[in-house]
Amino acid sequence: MLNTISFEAIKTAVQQWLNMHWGPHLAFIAECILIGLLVIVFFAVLGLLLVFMERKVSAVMQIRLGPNRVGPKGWLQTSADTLKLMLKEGLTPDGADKFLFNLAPFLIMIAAMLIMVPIAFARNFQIWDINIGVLYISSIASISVIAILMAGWSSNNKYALLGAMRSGAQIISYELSAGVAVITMVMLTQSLSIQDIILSQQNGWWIFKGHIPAIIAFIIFMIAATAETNRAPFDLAEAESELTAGFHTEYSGMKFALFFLAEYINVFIVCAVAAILFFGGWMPFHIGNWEGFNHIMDYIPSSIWFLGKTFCLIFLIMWFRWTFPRLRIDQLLNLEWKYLLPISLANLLLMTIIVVLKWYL
Amino acid sequence: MDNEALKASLLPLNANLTFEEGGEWVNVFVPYNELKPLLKTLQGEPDLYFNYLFCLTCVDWKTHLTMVYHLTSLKWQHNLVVKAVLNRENPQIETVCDIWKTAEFLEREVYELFGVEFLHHPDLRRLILTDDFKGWPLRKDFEDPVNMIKL
Amino acid sequence: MSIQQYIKNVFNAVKTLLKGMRVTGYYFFHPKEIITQQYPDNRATLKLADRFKGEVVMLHDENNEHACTGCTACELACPNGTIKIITQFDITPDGKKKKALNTFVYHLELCTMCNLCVEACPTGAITMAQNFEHSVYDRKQLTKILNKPGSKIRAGVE
Amino acid sequence: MHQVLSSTPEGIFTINVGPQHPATHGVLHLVITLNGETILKIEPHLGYIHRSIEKMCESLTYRQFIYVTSRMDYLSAHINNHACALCVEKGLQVEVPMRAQYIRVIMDELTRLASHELWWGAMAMDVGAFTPFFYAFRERETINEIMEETCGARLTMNYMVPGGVMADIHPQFQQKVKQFIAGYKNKIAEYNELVTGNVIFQNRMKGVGYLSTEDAISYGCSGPVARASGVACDVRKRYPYDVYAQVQFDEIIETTGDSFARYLVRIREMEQSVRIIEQLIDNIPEGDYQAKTKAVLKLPKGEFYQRVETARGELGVYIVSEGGTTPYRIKFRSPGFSNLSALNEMAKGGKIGDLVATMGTLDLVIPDIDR
Repeated sequence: MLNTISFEAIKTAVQQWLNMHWGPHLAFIAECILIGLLVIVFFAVLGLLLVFMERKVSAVMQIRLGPNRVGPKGWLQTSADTLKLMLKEGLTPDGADKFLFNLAPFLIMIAAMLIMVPIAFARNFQIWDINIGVLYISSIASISVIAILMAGWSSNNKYALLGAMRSGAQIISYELSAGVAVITMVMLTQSLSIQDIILSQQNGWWIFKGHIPAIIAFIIFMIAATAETNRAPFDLAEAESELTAGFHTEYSGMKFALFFLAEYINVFIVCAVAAILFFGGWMPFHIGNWEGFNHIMDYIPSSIWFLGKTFCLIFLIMWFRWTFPRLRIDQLLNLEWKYLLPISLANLLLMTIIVVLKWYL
Repeated sequence: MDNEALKASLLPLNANLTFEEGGEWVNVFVPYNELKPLLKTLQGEPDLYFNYLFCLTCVDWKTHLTMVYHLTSLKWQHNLVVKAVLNRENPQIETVCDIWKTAEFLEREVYELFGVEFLHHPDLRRLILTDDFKGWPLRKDFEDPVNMIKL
Repeated sequence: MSIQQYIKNVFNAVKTLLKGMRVTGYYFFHPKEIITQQYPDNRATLKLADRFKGEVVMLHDENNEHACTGCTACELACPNGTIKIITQFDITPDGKKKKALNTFVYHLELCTMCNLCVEACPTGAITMAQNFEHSVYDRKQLTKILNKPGSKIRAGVE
Repeated sequence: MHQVLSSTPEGIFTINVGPQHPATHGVLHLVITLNGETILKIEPHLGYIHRSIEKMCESLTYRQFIYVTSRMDYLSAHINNHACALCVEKGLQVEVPMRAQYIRVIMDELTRLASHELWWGAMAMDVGAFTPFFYAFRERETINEIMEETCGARLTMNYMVPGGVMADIHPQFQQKVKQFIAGYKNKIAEYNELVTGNVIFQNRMKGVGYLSTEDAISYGCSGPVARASGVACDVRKRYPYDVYAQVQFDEIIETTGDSFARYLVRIREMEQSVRIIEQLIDNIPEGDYQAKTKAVLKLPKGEFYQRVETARGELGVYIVSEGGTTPYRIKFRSPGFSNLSALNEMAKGGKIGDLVATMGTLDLVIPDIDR
């Protein structure tokens, strides 16, 4: 193929080497450990990167400079912050339910890690291509709400409890419209597997060839994704001007950092899912049968395509955050039940008609 | 209504009013036990209509305390100062917070800084100082050797 | 709510949101608008207003002479007891005793930079300086003596 | 298992908002009784920053006490000083030169602009939008620089003295103010685009924190809070002081009485402040900037009351004089104190998010409430 040093090539090489030297069983275990390590490292790097990106984006929008002291242009700022958080004492309040209190940050991280499984980072580079990939993502994403409720309840703090309750109501309702938006796209691809969804966008991304329903579904998915990740304008669970810090009021040190990290990982994941569903994941930008143009596009590595799209969407979500005020809890639920859900259901119907009549390319 | 007309219309309201000369506005003294009905009339009477209590405070004259009520009418644009003399040992006066709701907070402030007890006040607790604070800080004889620095 | 109204509402809402995003987007793509000053780094170019009230100083000329007669007007004008003037009696050449300044004690930690002492001074002996970096490790260092050692009153100042 | 969170069987519980809480902008302490998210009762607890300024002033002379008042409502420091200077002048019966009056009013209006700027940013932050805060501070910084050049300080200037102002304006003052005003109008349009028009913001504000006209009067509210409830109470219009009688400006009155009305009143007041400054800045008359006063001021025996319109409402200075060099008793009628007392009425029955929005539009400055 074109890319000799692609992720696919590296993966195959490692696999072959392991199988050659260690035999199939040991190789499988080694691969599992390797993947686990990779995911953890990827998380850490991603967290640092996204926090830095958020700080820089917000700074420039707010006519500030942002972090620029630690390392060249401030690149090491987030690493320094992490170091600080690690050195801080992880307090557990006296009145807290200690077991649940300490479990919650890990649970939220585990939930975030699990979603990573079916996401395709590059051509043929995926931890596990489950045939129900999209369904798997939506279902695992709901685990995080348990962790948030757990954190809020076990803190034995009224602010934390209020934040957790808000979060529960919010995530459970926004799951619906996010789910319907995903189903709309599944209608088009007629497969739940991530690989199939990406491959079906070979000659154009769904956002372009899926007509209006795809665009509406995209908008709804982005709104719901922002809500599901508890980010402004839907950050009611944290709402620092109302609830000081919401469900993680009582957390400090590394446990707080895990919540913080999980938020950014979740943002990455929802954006990655949006990129896969609507922008073809790692699929380069192809237009119909313009062979020459498509060929040039193929020269750009697939991983760049995937990360580029994802980061553009992350930027969009950050842009939301630094522009809009926060909604009130009843308005938040109004928006979901009176606007997003009816629109997405109508949209699903529209999409069904389109699919049945085979109007898409 | 100018000051003279205001004085004239005040006179029939209460026989025990005494006026204090000088000053920008009409100053009227009233016995403390007759203050409440007077203020009630001042607020209710359509020609006077003192609907806005903009300042309520107390002055310690070392021999006695004087409650000072600054009233204005947003409709007629006239102002009036009503004063009531209280004895210093056991200052008690009827609350006016059922006439003007703002008095609730202002009276709480006066209570803790001057020790004036407002009868029938719904919630006469300390507002600013700690609950176990001793003494009435804005009285002239208040001494606090720790926190008051004499220059 | 009619269906038309509903759709209109949704569109208007989205429009106002996009307007807001345009404002922040403008600033994102115009980094020239950034107004941050990098304070300790820009010390060389940092220019304070001439009238900036940073601390009280006593003006001395090249002969190490000041204009303070020790009249304590500033001490009286100060609301916080920031200034303490210790006077002494000099013997003038014609044998008369004359009140003069011995030590001008200035408590920077009490000063609120209200400028009242400078206003009160009849001879213009003290003024406000533009220094604002007052932090020290020991509070004692904030008590300053403003008249320089060996300085004396300028001839002709009454 | 141990007991978690005390509450009554009906689910009614209390939370403490403050003294350290992001929405209280200082050390205000509110004890809130909640039923779920709905507020049943709010009880303010004050005094965390009470310095007993009234008692302090009793031992300061009439020149000295003015600087303390900058520390009350530090966002309208000029206007506080102005009120005290006016009150002392009233007692001394000093005629203030026209030049000083013009300078004072321009400074007052610049202060009002700066104060409303800060309020706008902080209020947007309360409802969850962070970015407006920085845009507001950019404009506020320009005003502060103008202040610094003329008054020598940025926040607590102590520029007004009995009889006029402490120093003449800086030679560049007029030019800089005009430059600022010229650019400022676009900024208000930008604010409207970013925040006022925003559908989320409007939903957060409209119909929230309702205060009826009767309650506004009864609670002694003043300033934008009362004007948003339809009470015409602008001191600048009703009892004009200095050159306010000569300038053209509108008293902004809204009648809806909700948080959005309070927001609109302040935003439109900023436009009016600009209008006042525009009228005055080119016409500052020549002359003295300070009237001749004695070195030691003595007020005649009597009582003097002066009210002015600060950025938050009606500030009253009540001086009881015994004829000495220091006031016998001084009382500051602070606008925030009365406005705060109406908070319970406004936020009752709303959500916690509404409380934050309502408090934001009250524009509370805690040192002003506590004094």
